[in-house]
Amino acid sequence: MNVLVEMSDIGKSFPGVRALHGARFELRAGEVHALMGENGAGKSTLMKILSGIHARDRGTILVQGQPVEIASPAQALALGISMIHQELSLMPDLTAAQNIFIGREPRKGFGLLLDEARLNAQAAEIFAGLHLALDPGTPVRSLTIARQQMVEITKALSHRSRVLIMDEPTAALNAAEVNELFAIIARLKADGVGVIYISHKMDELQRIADRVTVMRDGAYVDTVPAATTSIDTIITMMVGRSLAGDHPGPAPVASAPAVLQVSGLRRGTAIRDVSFTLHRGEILGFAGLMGAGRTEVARAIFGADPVERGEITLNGRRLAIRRPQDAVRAGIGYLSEDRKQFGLATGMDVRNNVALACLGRFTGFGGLLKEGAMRDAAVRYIGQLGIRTPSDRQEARLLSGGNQQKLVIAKWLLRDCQVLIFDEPTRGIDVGAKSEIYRLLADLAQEGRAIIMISSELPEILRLSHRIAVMCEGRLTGILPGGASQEEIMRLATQRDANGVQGDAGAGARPMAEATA
Amino acid sequence: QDKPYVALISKGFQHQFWQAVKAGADKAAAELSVRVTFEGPDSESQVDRQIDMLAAALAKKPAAIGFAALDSQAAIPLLRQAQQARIPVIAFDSGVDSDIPVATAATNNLAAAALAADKMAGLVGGEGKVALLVHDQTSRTGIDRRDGFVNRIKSSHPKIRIVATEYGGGDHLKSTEIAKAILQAHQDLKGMFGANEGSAIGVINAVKELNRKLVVIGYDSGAPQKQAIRDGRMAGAITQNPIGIGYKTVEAALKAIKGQPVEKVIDTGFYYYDKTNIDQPDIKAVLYD
Amino acid sequence: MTMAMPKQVLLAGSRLSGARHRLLAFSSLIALIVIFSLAAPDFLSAGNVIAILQSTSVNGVLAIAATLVIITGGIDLSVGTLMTFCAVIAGVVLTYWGLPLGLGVLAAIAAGSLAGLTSGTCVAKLRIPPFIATLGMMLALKGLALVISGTRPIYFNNTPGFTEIAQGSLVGLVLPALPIPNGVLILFLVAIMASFILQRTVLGRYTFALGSNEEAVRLSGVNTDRWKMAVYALAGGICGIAGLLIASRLNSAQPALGQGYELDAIAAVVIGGTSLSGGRGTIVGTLIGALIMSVLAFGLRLLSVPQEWQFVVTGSIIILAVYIDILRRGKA
Amino acid sequence: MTMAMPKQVLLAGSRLSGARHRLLAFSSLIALIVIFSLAAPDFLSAGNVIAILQSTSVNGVLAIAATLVIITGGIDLSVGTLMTFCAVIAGVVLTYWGLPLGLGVLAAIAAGSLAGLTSGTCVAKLRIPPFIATLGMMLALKGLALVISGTRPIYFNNTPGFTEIAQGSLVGLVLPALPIPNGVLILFLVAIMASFILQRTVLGRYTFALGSNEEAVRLSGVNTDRWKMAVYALAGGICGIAGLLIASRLNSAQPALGQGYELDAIAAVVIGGTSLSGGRGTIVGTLIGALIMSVLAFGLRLLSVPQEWQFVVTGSIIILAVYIDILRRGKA
Ligand SMILES: Nc1ncnc2c1ncn2[C@@H]1O[C@H](COP(=O)(O)OP(=O)(O)OP(=O)(O)O)[C@@H](O)[C@H]1O
Ligand SMILES: Nc1ncnc2c1ncn2[C@@H]1O[C@H](COP(=O)(O)OP(=O)(O)OP(=O)(O)O)[C@@H](O)[C@H]1O
Ligand SMILES: [Mg+2]
Ligand SMILES: [Mg+2]
Repeated sequence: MNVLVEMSDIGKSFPGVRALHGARFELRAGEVHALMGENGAGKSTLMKILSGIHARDRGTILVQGQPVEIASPAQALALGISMIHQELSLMPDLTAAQNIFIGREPRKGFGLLLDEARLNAQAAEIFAGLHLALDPGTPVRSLTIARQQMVEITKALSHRSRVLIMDEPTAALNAAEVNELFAIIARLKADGVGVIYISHKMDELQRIADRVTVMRDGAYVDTVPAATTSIDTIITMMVGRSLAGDHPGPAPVASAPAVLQVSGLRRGTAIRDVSFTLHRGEILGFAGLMGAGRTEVARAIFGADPVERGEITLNGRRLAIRRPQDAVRAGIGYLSEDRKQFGLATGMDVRNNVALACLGRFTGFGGLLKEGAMRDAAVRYIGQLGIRTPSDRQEARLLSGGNQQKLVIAKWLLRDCQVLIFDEPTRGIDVGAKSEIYRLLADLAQEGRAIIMISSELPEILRLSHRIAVMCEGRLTGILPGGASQEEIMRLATQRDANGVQGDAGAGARPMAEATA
Repeated sequence: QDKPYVALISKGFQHQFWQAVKAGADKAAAELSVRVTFEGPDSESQVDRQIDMLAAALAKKPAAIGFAALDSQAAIPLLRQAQQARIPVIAFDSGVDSDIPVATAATNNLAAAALAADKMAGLVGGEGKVALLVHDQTSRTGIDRRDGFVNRIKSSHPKIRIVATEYGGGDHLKSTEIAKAILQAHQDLKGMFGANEGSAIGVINAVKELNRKLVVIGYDSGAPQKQAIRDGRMAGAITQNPIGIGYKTVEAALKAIKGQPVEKVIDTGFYYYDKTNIDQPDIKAVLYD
Repeated sequence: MTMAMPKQVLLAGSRLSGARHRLLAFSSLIALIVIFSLAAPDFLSAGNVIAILQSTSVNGVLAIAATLVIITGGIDLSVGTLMTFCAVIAGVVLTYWGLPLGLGVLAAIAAGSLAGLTSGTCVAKLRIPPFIATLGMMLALKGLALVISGTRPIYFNNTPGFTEIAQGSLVGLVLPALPIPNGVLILFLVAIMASFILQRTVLGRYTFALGSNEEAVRLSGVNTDRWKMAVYALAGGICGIAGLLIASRLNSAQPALGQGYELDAIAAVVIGGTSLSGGRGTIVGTLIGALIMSVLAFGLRLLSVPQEWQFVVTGSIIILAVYIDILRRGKA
Repeated sequence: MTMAMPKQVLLAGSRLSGARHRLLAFSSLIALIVIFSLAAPDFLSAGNVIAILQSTSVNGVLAIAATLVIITGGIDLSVGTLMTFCAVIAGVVLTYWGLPLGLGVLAAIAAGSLAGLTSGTCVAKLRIPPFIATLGMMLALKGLALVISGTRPIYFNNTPGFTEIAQGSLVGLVLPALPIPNGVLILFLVAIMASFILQRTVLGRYTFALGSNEEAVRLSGVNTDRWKMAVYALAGGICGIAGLLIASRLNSAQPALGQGYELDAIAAVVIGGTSLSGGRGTIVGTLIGALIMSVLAFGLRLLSVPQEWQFVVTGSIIILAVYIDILRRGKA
């Protein structure tokens, strides 16, 4: 088989961090080669070297047998290498189509003028090919994260490269979109394109990968065929030991007192009369398709966005939540789905990010901060959550994606809230850390905290939730018991508006499947 | 390099008036064999910048200092320092409220502006509306020229009404815009006084752009002002003797360095010039381009 | 599986709201005009309107230059002194060297582009923050203008037709009732050109892209340095036009003038709704911003508000105007 | 599950590089000092050094105020005229009303804080971009200073001891060989205070956090508006101190002075390595930036460089100094 790319003995250090040493990778034409490893293993760094973003310290890169120096993204593109970045790299003020064709705009008038009509038409064509209902003229800023991810994917695909690097392309996508993406990958494979695929979703390996290369601590571990290697083997290679077996599903909570009651929450078409009750010690999973409005509900409860109507009671006391500060004071925490934009002060260090939600607790006489106590707290959570960072003084933006996510979790754990809303808590998190976070959520519930968990991964929802709330188009279409089947959930998730709206009026664990039958 | 060194700190340096003072100082420097430097802040409101310049000049240990104070009180500590270091100080352009300067070579701006007021009154026929465009609201020269003009009108020409007094920073463009607004607001304006070169040019520009007819009296000189007087667009202007101020300041400094007696007050005088006398040699000598 | 969105409706909706917003941005300006014309009936006289437009021309052109740079996420503090520098260059070419008018015009614009290119190179290649690069340039150009001119104004008396550049009226020749000065015409031409470049050309696309997410543009394989330099050079060329305008109005190149103009220009840009963090902005907004500033200045003078109070009122109204714009945008 | 990282070593490493970088930031300043003292032996004379420090004091204090606001991601254009406004307030209290010195000092600082709070409210509550809010404030305060003072300087001749605030020398009383003026002392005290607040207190921490990611801070349940207003008020109070300093140096409140000073202050901040996009910055850097500017000004004057060339040289050296800093930072 034709070898497209061969990287060997790659080394790369950042100040204070040795990200790669002796890393290796080989990509053949027409294969999907998965690159696996824990958060911070160096996957993104290796690929950034291949796509001309970072310069390697040592090692060689061969592209189709020729040694190459890839000094810039432009050179990588010229060599036929394009990359879908883990962290979205779009221009929010430009439209979807303009983003896709940046640098390659169709022109007219002696190459000076933009041919906007053709630009939009070409983009629409690509979108149609991907079965994506998206207006090419929409500014990217106004798209949800998932749709932005689709734009990013479309952009990379439109380069028609021979080597396509996908760094966690599905982290923000729902099942249908993932299917669509895999169909595209299959077509690319048939055309002889080599795809490098990075993901933390283990189940995807078997579906699309031909070979799997595993990295650990910046070093090459092994390359194995996907078809004949078990997931457990790969996990063992990744973490250097085998993980404890699967958790059993959560035990149902017996008639615990209600903590949070939401009734009649409403804002335009985004939230349409949502009501539910959350109990002490309960994990209430929120399922739904992209754009179902789960995030909107969470932000509304938290006071991040205004609501038109609705009542929120905590422990029987009515709350007037106008700002996040009111919610936090009342004991509600919200872990947002977009950590970069809403979760982290990326320019600040780990310690301060951990302490950000409760600096008051670390403030002594005259506004003085107790740095020692802050450090202790940060170090405690670095250990507890396994946050991979050289020290608690490292800037948050220099952590790998998954570790940034853990950092946000640490922030809310430290705050010690009564009600915690986790919005996509495991997005971009490796298997090991994922089970760590699952255990954490379960423990938190066990301790008596009430948890709302929004997730687009059904297995996750099913595994953790005591009850499952399902949303569709801004409405709560029903609340199912923990053991519900995937089919039941999907039925509610696609139950488009028929007549009127309905929801849980606070009736405890009673299944609401019949809501709008 | 045994020439005595005289540091001149003026109120400005980019404006033509100050460049003329500098030219006079340079002339004296060449003729009398002294070394001079000349500097001043960007605008006449920057009192503290001028103080810094004075401080830097002191560090150069000059044989004498020429100083045109933007605010004489503010400079007193440094002037005392000069006195202690036995560096004679010559005040120029306007006085310093202190007995430290051994001499003052200055124009009496109050009297000069009063003369402009008298000329204005005569030219507009003793009654009607007039306006002032001044370069600065708070600097000594700005205040003196404004007050000199206004007080004389009030005291001697009661039928003349001053309808506007505005400040354009001496910036040609801003002065033009302000003058235009004044002219638009007062369609029956009979005369306008521009209290320095930039202000006067602004008035002329405005009158020209709006195609109006009125009595314009200016201050200082410069090519366009002289041209406007010859054309009749400007009735006349007050001129000081900037070249003389520069020259006499250096001359007095040299005398003071040598320990010779110096006149305490050197009145460098002012003149009113118009179409009729602009080419007379005594006037010509005090005008600059 | 994604929600089927009625595309046409959405598109139309967003277009409408865009247009509506632009209309609303006018509202502060119109409110000012209405108030002033009620308070001073002369305010809307032809002479006055022309005077206001004329007084907008220089600041307007500078503000357009600043807009381009600000959309890339940068800032240009050198617009004012660069204008002066270009005026001086025109003076040298036309008066000292006695070359024909066309060459003077060319020289001014070329000098502006060159200076802009220099700032752009400092920003793009040397990675100097735009604030510092253009601050240094502002000072250097101020000094150079003084050095080259010999610290004295250069008059254009030997160049017949030079004053026509800003003061003549081509429109007046055709429509004698509407003697709009050429300076105003030039402002609008520059605005149309800049708008066209921003909306329709590759350069414009990269101007927005750079301000929106420079790193993403670079990752897309675009030579961001080159485009950024091009934007600064274009802005510099426009400052050259401003230099010609002011020189023509004053019939002279005044080397001492120019510092402080950058703040007025940037203020017009920001009042016009362009964000200082880059990525968004319109030329129309900038024009409105510049007009708001000159209407305010002219109107307050017309009402004979004492000058110290003019500052107070201007400051408050600028805040108010932007606040109203923000309120309306929130609702729209 | 985590990599076993030799934490202590790494920590020490990063600390060292931090300290090294701070040392290197000095390098441009030191290079300038060396060059000037070689070229002009008088440059390092006690008198000259004290004059340089004295002339840094006002701009330095203003730059410290600007640093705080800039770290939040904002900008403060009103520092210069706010300083003047506070000086005028002190003049009114001390000279017009004849109240004791202490009250004048308090009044100036209170007036500054109040004005700062007003800007902060416009920014935080009304969501007006800081550039506009403080631009409006700049103009309004300029006007108010003129109005209150009656457009004339207010002298402090009846307040014995007022000139001592900046011009006296407490240090000189203790160490007669070192007659460092109180103005310089105050600059350093303000710097230490601001540094302390930034590094050690909640307010400082939120100052950085706001500049780093305001939305994230808000979503962490922090009352971002309140903290932002507090920062602007603090900056305003510091401008009040600058007002006292300049009034004491000039023994008068000069109501027309102040506009344009904001640019010098912001320049010092940016030369000192603070980013205009917020989230990072140091007071030490700002002090160095302010010193670079006054060393340059004094050195060039001492060398009798013609004034027009001083602008050219200053502009170029500012760019160069920042470039060197960037190069070094890249290597470190
Ligand atoms: N620019 C940088 N400066 C310093 N350290 C960096 C930088 N980029 C990455 N690192 C560090 O290098 C290591 C490898 O990071 P990388 O992003 O490659 O991990 P990853 O395998 O992609 O992890 P994830 O699955 O979380 O995305 C991490 O420890 C990270 O903190
Ligand atoms: N196809 C779409 N195009 C544009 N906006 C959409 C689309 N679908 C949903 N939205 C917007 O997204 C918002 C609801 O998304 P939200 O993020 O709350 O959903 P979610 O259930 O949390 O899904 P996700 O998994 O994407 O986070 C609504 O305000 C809606 O206007
Ligand atoms: Mg990664
Ligand atoms: Mg969501």
